[in-house]
Amino acid sequence: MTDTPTPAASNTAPAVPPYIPDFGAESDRLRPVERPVTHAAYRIVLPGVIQTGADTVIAMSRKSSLWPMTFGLACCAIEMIGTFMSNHDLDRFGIVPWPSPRQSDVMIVSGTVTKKMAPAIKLLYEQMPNPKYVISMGACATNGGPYTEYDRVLQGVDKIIPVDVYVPGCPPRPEALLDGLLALQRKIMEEKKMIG
Amino acid sequence: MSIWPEEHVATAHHGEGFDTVDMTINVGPQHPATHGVFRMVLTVDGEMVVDCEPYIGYLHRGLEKLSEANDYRQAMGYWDRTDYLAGLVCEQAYCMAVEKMGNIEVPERAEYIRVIMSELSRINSHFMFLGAFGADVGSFGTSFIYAWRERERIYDLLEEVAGDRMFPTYVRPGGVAMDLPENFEARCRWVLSSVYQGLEDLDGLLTGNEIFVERCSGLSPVSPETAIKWGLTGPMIRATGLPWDIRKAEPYSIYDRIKFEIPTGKQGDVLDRFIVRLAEMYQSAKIIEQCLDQIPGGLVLNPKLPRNLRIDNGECYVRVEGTKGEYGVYGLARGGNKAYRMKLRSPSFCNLSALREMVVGNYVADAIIILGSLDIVLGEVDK
Amino acid sequence: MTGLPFLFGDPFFGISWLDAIIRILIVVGVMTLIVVYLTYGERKVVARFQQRLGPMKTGPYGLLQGFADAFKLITKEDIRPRNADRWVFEFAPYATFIPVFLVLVTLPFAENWGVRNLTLGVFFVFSVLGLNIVGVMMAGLGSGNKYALLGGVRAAAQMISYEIPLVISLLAVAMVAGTLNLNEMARLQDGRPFVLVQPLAFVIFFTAMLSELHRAPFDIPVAESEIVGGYFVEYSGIRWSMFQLSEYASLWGFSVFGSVIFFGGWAWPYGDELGWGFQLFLTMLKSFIFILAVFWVRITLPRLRIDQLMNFCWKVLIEVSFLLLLVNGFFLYYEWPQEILAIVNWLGAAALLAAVFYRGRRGSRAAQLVGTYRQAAQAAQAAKVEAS
Amino acid sequence: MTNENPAPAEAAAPAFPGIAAAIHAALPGVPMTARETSTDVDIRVAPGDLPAVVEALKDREELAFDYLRNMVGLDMQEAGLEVKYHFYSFKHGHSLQVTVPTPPGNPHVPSLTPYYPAANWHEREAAEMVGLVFDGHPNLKNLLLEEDLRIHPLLKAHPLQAIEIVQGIEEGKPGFEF
Repeated sequence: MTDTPTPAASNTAPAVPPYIPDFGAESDRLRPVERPVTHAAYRIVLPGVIQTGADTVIAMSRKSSLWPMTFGLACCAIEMIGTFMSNHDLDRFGIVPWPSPRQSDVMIVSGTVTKKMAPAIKLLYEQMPNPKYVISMGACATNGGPYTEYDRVLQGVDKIIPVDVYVPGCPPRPEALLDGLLALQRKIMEEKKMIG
Repeated sequence: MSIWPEEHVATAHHGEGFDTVDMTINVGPQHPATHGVFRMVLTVDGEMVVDCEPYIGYLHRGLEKLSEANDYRQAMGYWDRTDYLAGLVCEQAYCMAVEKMGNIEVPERAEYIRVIMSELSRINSHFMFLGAFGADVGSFGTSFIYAWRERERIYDLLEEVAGDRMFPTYVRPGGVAMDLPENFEARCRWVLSSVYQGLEDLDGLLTGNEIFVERCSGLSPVSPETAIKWGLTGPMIRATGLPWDIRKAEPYSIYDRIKFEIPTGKQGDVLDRFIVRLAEMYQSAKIIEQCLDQIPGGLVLNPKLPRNLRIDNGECYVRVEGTKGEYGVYGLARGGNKAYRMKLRSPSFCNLSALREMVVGNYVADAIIILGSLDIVLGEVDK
Repeated sequence: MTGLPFLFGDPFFGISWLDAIIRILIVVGVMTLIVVYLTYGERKVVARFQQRLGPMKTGPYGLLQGFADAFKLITKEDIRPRNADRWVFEFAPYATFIPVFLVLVTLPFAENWGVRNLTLGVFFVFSVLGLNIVGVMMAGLGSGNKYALLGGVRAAAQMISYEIPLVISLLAVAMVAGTLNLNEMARLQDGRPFVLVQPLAFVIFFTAMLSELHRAPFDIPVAESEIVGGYFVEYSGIRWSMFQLSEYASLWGFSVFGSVIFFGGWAWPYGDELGWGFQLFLTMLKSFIFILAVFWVRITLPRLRIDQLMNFCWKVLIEVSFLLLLVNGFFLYYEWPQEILAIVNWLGAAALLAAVFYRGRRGSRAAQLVGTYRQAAQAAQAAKVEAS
Repeated sequence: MTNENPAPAEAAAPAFPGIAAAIHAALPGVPMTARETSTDVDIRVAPGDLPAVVEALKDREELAFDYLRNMVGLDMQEAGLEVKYHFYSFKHGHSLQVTVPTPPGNPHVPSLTPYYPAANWHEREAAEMVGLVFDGHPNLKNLLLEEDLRIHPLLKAHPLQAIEIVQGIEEGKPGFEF
């Protein structure tokens, strides 16, 4: 444990009570989410030769209709909203924000992830249906950003959920987030067999 | 299969014909209407809100602890990320605090540039409020789009002047980082004309709309005395009819040389708060125009600033009229290049502490609108 | 002269049940195609209103966006929450979809062409509308989520109360038309559409239809900013797409139904002279104009609160529709000329709209406080003039 | 019991500058020392006399401090914890800072929530950040930290990043191997 600083012993003032931080049940709240290995369900149904065709069609449909969950934490959320608006329209790529986690398949973690918010993020990640992706937007979500020295801030969202695309910047410009989403689309096209 | 929650069975009204149980709704940390990570647990009897328990702290990033761990110029990055809708207002407040503690003078031209930049940020933040409030009331993003058209233009102007859209760290203790570009005045007047046009559109879209008026007027009226008692400041207290604005009550920087009025509402209800913010944007635009006419030449940064800023035995409580209310910075310096203690009096934090009294007794849909009318920014609430 | 095969009378290959199945397959095929392009059309129209482009990248001008959404939703994992009631949760999408699909059975798409020519067409549509509420309530109560529960209860209250003005306004038109058979109604309107005779009935019908479909400004059960997602918040994947399908299908069904009753369906301009091709085009064109109006209202108007919604229905719409029935009764019983009936109806519609706008104007005292762009510009102008 | 205030006593400045003179006149019995910070007048009062001072500030006609503007909890290491209040009067337009030092052993300060409802959240935040205890506060739970945490981040003794290593989270590899 940290050694408590021995106060300058001014005999009149009683010793300052030693400062012992008590963290309660925090360390098991921050355990990472276990990632279920999913195999493409439709591949069982379809015979061999059609599978490659089905993979490309379904991967293309997943790529072109990514529905992110409106999930803004801090300043990056303002730039994320800016990306949805008319100047950098994300609707062109079929990306429309959706309020509920059940119907969305991308979680854009935009902003500082604190340890008080971590269980909520894990719960939301588990609520999303299966072919789901995570974009960690901004320096705070990637590795704590400017708040690395403070212990209440989780040093990166990939400590609790698996992340597919990291978007640098604090806050990243709307074009940077746009590039991150296009990178995710390319990634979906490449690994089209794996995700169920 | 039980829909009724066992753990939160608050009060069961027996004996009135059938037993009704109050249901608690968790307007959770992730919710489109909470503008970020704010959670409030509403105890609901049917549609009426019986009790509301706000939970904050989901974005507590240790602003004050990090201000003690970094020296004066490094800590600026944390301070403009508090009110991330109007970064430059926070920078101005922080730098004024450092200057008061180290009694550093600021050249005249830098004061004018600071006022122009903070008024632009105020318009920017109020546009975000108009957009978000329209979405809360239900206009499905159309108000967002109109508001964002102007925000992007203001961001472009800020980027031309200060280098970055949201957090340029452009204001420095002792002045401003660099001078304005040459075509700034023409660009600024063009942006102001588009701001007027944006206000005209949003005014027509929302204020003139009978459903919007029907839903917002007469919702949680607040009297001036209760507003002072709860510690509400900014547009919240001006909506109650009390013309109190720190730029006029305790003028700082060059606000005493500029003529502008303070718009006030009548009963302090949600519609008045909306209209006061809408009217304030006109006043901010007028302030910018006067500043553009009166701006003198000269230096923008105090030349006698040491490379390593050391302040010993300074203490101050600087309060600035932020976009959400009184944005106060308390600073205590006891030697060395790091502050001993910096505290932020955040307006959204104080406005939010009165949420419970405003929300109880209304419908769930109204609770969301009242929260929207507070116009809170979570970076500021959780420090 | 109308060479369309398989008119109402003669069934396919002589077997009537096989004929019904084939016609239903045709109508369902057309409906699915239209629903897929309605989702795409809505995002394009909403984007166009909001000064942005809308889907562009999937296919030329984003035309394949509807199919991309559909395929993605089909291959998504659909989750059933543990504390949801299993069978109620699973059958809710079908319970919402079947009534919408039954409405399509009676609609005449061209002269004498549709799935079935029911003599009591309008009456059949009323009875089928009631079933829709069952599906919504099942979804709301079955999914074991407080948001869904609130959404389901709100939807039930709203749909039940708004069905009364809807039914009465259509009865008023049926009184004037004298028949309940939709095909006959369309034929009667080739001279002048009923909207010119009964504008008040059209205003009430349009408002009540908006709330039956949960579209803004009555989209309270599906309010994203309050209760996230309403009654279908727990559905994902293919079950959720069933809800989306039934929502857009009922929007298209109601548009065709409304255009048949008020705008003359396939008959109005020169329907019966110009053959079935032009009639099909007329029905489609009118229903798309209806849908455009619904999108337009959705984008601009904010949402009503639940008690204002109820007050507006019980205290305004129902009284006005009873009055409408009374006036029609007098005119038809005493055989007063139809023109006076039309004029009285126009006055009634004007009075209703004026009352609604007056309530809004009373409140908007913003103009004095805020001042518009011109005032600000004039003030700046005046300041510059007296300064120089 | 007023311990030595850090600023050297300016001989020229009067003992009670500005508004502090009126307050001293209004409360002769209460021992207080006043000084001038770079923005407003500051008076130091013992925790025991705080309720009396606040009542006078709030009810006296010529003082009328009806607005509690801000509250700061400070950790003065050896000199114990400290609380600073900022008041403002809407009627007269003047503002005041009240400092309440607490002995290092017991950080107990009477709560101001009965006088100013605005103080509710300020006190909860100061309590969890610096470890003060406000007697008479309705519910002194954690506001910005989780409910079950008993840490005071703003104490000088609370290390910055070391806690991460103590919790064994920092060395862990990212949650997943790809």
